[in-house]
Amino acid sequence: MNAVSNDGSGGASPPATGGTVTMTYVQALNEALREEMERDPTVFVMGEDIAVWGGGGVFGVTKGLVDIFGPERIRDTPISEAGFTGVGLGAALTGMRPVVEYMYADFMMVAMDQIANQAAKIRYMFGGKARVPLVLRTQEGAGRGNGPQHSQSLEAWFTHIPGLKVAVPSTPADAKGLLKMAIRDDNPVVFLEHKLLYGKKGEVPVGEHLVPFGRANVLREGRHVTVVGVHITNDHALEAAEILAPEGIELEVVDPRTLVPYDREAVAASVRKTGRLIAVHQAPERVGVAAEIIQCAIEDAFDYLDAPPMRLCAANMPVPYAKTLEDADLPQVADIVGAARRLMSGRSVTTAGSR
Amino acid sequence: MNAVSNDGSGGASPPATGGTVTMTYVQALNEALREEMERDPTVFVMGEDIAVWGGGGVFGVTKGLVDIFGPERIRDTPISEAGFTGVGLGAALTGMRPVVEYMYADFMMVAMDQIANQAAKIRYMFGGKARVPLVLRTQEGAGRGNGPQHSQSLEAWFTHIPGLKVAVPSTPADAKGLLKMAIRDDNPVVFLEHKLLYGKKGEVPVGEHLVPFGRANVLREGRHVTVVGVHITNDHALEAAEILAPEGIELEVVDPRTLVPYDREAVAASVRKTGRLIAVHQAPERVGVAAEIIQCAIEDAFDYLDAPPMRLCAANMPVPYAKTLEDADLPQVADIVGAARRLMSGRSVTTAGSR
Amino acid sequence: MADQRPQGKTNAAGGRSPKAGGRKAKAAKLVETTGLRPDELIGLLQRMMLIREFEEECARLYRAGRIRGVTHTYQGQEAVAVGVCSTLNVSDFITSTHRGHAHVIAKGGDVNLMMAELLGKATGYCKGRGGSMHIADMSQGILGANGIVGGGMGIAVGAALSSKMLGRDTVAVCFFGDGAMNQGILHEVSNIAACWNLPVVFLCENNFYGMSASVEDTLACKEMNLAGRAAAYDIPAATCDGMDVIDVHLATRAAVERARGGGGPSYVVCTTYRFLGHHVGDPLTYRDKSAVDPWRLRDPIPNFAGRLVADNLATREQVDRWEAEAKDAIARALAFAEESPDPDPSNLTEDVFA
Amino acid sequence: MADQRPQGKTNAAGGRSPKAGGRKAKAAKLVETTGLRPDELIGLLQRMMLIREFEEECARLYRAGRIRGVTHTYQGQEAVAVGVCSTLNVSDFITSTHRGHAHVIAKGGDVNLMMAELLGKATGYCKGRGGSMHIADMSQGILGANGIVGGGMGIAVGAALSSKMLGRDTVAVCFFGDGAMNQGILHEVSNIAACWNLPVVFLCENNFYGMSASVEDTLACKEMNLAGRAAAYDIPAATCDGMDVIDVHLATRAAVERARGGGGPSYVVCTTYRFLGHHVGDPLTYRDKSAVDPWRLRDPIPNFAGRLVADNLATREQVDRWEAEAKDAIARALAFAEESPDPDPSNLTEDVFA
Ligand SMILES: Cc1ncc(C[n+]2csc(CCOP(=O)(O)OP(=O)(O)O)c2C)c(N)n1
Ligand SMILES: Cc1ncc(C[n+]2csc(CCOP(=O)(O)OP(=O)(O)O)c2C)c(N)n1
Ligand SMILES: [Mg+2]
Ligand SMILES: [Mg+2]
Repeated sequence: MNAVSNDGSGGASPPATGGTVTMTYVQALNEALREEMERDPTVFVMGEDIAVWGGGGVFGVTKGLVDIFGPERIRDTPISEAGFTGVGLGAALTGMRPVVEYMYADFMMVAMDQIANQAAKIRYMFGGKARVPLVLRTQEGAGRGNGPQHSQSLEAWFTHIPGLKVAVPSTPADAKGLLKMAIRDDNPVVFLEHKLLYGKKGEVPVGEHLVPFGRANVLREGRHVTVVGVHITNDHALEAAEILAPEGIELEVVDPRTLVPYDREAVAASVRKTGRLIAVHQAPERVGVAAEIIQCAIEDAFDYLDAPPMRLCAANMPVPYAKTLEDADLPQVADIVGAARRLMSGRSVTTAGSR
Repeated sequence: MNAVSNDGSGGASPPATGGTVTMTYVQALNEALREEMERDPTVFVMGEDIAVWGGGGVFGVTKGLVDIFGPERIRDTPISEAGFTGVGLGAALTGMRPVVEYMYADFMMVAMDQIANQAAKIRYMFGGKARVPLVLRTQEGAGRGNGPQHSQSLEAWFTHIPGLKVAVPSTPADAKGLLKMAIRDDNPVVFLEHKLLYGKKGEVPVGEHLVPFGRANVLREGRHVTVVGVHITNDHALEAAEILAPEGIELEVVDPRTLVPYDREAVAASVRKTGRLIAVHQAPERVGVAAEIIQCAIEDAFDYLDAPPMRLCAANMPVPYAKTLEDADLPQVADIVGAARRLMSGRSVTTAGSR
Repeated sequence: MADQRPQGKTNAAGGRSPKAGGRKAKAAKLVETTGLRPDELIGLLQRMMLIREFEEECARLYRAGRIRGVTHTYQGQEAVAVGVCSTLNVSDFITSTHRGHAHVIAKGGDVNLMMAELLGKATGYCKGRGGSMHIADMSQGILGANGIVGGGMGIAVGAALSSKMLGRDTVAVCFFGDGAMNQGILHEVSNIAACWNLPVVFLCENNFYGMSASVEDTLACKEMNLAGRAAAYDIPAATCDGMDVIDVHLATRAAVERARGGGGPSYVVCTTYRFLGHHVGDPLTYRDKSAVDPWRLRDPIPNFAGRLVADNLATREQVDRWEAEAKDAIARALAFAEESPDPDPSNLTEDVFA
Repeated sequence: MADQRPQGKTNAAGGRSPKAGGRKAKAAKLVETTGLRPDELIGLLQRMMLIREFEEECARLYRAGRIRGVTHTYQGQEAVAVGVCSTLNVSDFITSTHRGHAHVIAKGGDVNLMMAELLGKATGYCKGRGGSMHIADMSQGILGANGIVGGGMGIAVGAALSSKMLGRDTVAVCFFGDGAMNQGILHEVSNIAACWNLPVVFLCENNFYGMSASVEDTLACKEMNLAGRAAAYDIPAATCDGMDVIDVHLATRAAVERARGGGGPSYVVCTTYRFLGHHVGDPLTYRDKSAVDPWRLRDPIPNFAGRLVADNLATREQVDRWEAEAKDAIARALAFAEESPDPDPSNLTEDVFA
């Protein structure tokens, strides 16, 4: 995807000074918003049901913030996604740093012109003479029985349109560090959370914690198969790694963390080591991000590949409602286990591991 | 992309009875519309400036049709793409076969919810209990200096969303045969024309001429490098083939014609023969259809690949206005020539060709 | 907040007398006022009861973790769905919303198939593919609930266009909420419907909230008169008492008749209230607990039952029996759903394409 | 078609007298009626001339194949851009449309940089990246022309939101056409602007056509009163004579003052006409050749020049000289553009990200 060096987003991450605390992904997001709003009075959040509903957002990301910052900066909107995206964009062009929330990624479809034709392109169209410090936050993904119009994963679309950065945090620490980074970015950032991750717990650095865009995170090291996941599928990969370890199959799990910019070198380095690659996501397979991840690896490390790279994605169909169907549609831990075994079959593990 | 057999669109193409005539791509489209509207009174066309403007459409696709069919069936709309897409969808669900025209593909962004959340998913969401005979016609592509918001190629988006068929005709004969097929299809078809192809001439069968979806067309046979293009890039590939032929490098140019369903077997068969693959399109590279074309070939023919498959696409940027920039942004004939030479370098042509 | 108190007033539209509906009608003979037969009037009550019981069961099932995702119930608004759909023929069309169960039942949908869908069963309306927000029944003209606010508006107008182009006299009713009024597509298709004089009724259920967003805070339009927006498109509009099935019926009937007669589109706004949260599990932080009390007094079901009794069209015993029958029907629907098999993942990708 | 004949009438809004603008003002002293200084009044004429000459050159260049894509010119509508922008400060914002050259010039943009952009030069406003439909000048509050009909409407309201949140007294003007009135986003952001009481003016240029689509056929709203749609959002509206720069100025000034004073959004609809086709090369099949004739008689430039002369604010000779100066300025702009280098493809992907 975009070469990291082209994007100017690779700010350094100063080590956290205050240690860490255990918190959930949603709490980490909430903390990031609070800290950035305290730091910079031009930051504000805008979206549906973010202030009054349940004390702050359908998923609690803005919980309590209206009490601190008031309804001007935690701003409930009418149900007008196209409209308030445009309003966010206009505000971003004229001195504010808006964080626009969409309740579900699926609803961004009604705002797509404002996102992809306007926000993404304005800086370029204006010959570089505008800054667009705009964060478009939402949650995507399946697994909760929300059905075809509330479960999509749309990262492929945003990643395809030049001019948008795309973040896909999979841990609480990244949720915080990437969101703070996104808010400070002078470009439009589509910030995709995952509905199944909100309750996930992890260690999160206290206070200033910035995760630079375009730097992948090796969640687990291993010698045999590289797995690159998006969002929750990284957790699936880690589970699969546990299952496979006793068999002598080591997965290396690489979380790109941002898809634009994309740390292709980190993935290539891993593939050069393992010779095998599996890309996993919940979006439908066809023209999904997995094909891009694999194509980058082919361009960067073709001669190191011991087997054809594989992708494990949702089927080419809308996300179904019933549990039996949804489970069958989505890539599961067992699919990763099976794929890794297939990639390793016919090869001596020690040979493969010692290359 | 979608396995052909899953789609039920592979109707046979009865041989044309009346011979062929030379006509342009735009004339072929016009003829397809006229013939289908004559055949079936439920077919109608709806869009902006299709009836009164210049005698029928900004590009002339509906030229003269309002005189034959009247303003009810060649229906000029307000500038309300989301609205009239929904209206088309509702009409399709209740007995009509609407052909909805968008003047530029870029404008479909404002209608994306109706296209991707509604039209694409309705049949599935309803458990298969609805038919959606809806054609969404537009033109896409760059090369005419139309700038960032009038030059995009959006096939990657439509191909990614399950439930839409996607046609990308590159010849006048296919323009006619695929459009007639699209109109008879009981599924939503995104029918993408290319603005630079409208004036292209070719032989077109007279009368009934149906090109089945999901069947690729080998535009030129060759032994060394398979080139899979979308739209005008197929013409580029044919030009490149002419240039390379004297050097003993033979390109095989495969036009998929439809991206959903996608004739992956035709491409795989070609790659098994040539061992080399280049995928070309005008859309930006990142998460474009080229990565999908290559990934399918990797899944189907990895062991036959003599070199890493390559893609030649637009850069990851909006389409620029100025000619120097637009030319540099888009894949050109010379790029295909260069890429093919690189793929062949270090290998004896005869060896490669004789595998 | 003053205008959130229940009102019985009706704004006239299309030649309908403002006295036809609302509380005033209570004293009048329903049969005479409405032109409906006794069995039709009783049918209105029975339908409302069936909806109420369905939604109560639905809420129970959701709380028990047996319905996935989210589910939006309709308690309190029954008079709207039933009043509206009682003016329609089987061949007429409706499009519905995220809060669609009632519209489906009122338009002639099958509670067994809907219950099976909510439980994600293979026998459900969508074969388990859609769930609560995507129930459709093409044989009854039900063009689908919708998970996208405003998503069905264009579809309704398209159905109206079909009616016109095919020379049929069918009408389409587009249900939507006050919150949906702010979606741009309503503007676009209202204008299209007006320009093309299409037989469609834009039926707004104003329950004063779109999730936590109050009409007051998010809908700019004079004195919260939502129907006023129709004037922007030269579309006639009426506001009616959404707690009174007769008032809804009469207001909608006028609009439907106008549409069927070639008079083009209308807006009808029904003032109503949802007794419960936006969806089951809504923390309900955005309105006073007591705000619902005056509305509960106007519960469309006991009130209309009372009118039937007062008019000697029913006895108390009959009313109780009908309620028991509704409960029974839902119990049978649940049993049907429970006995039904889960969808078979082996034909997973079926139904994507025709 | 009756209402497509030029009219000089003004509907009052915001306390402005209906007599302030239009033909009646002709007899009055312009300085007194408007409160503008003579040099300001002369500036209005000069700006209109500069726009006219720019657009004439633009059409020539396009026909000569030197401008790529399509280009939309503004001949006939000059009074709107100039009348509107003459009410604004440098720090105020505008968003523009596909027909944006005039708005840019009127708001203080640089014709050299714009001409260079049209020729796709490295020195152009967008460094050759955008072309005719994407000219912006952040230093002048010009937030961009736009290739998408309705695309800039949200941006304007966002700029107004910034003004409010940052405690500035800046105002945003959102230009759009009659055709754009049917885009859903206008509905959405009108409602938002009204709910949040934002300092924005929705400035509609009604030239009776969106490409070939006439207002009559595609815009349902009573007696073609486009401003009437504002009532749906409780937004005050005025219609003014878009062929009269003073009438436009006064109507807009009232709206801008209201916005600046905390009075919230307004609609202003300017009735005008484009003398030429939608874009250079439009076959113009959708309107009578002669339809333009009465409008040409109302050409805002000679008419306003005549008023200045009648008021003794200018002489015929001065008027001729100003016209010559405008031609010169455009000739210099063309020379600047022609001498400028093409963009260097070696930094192709520059400017995608900050
Ligand atoms: C485009 C879109 N935005 C937001 C939502 C989330 N959402 C679902 S229902 C709803 C409120 C709708 O309010 P209203 O139209 O008044 O209907 P009600 O719930 O009151 O019946 C919202 C915001 C959605 N489903 N689609
Ligand atoms: C979303 C979208 N749809 C269609 C177009 C094509 N288009 C460009 S200008 C135009 C007409 C606009 O009419 P109006 O708003 O009245 O402005 P005018 O051209 O009269 O100045 C159309 C249809 C577009 N650019 N964007
Ligand atoms: Mg509501
Ligand atoms: Mg116009």
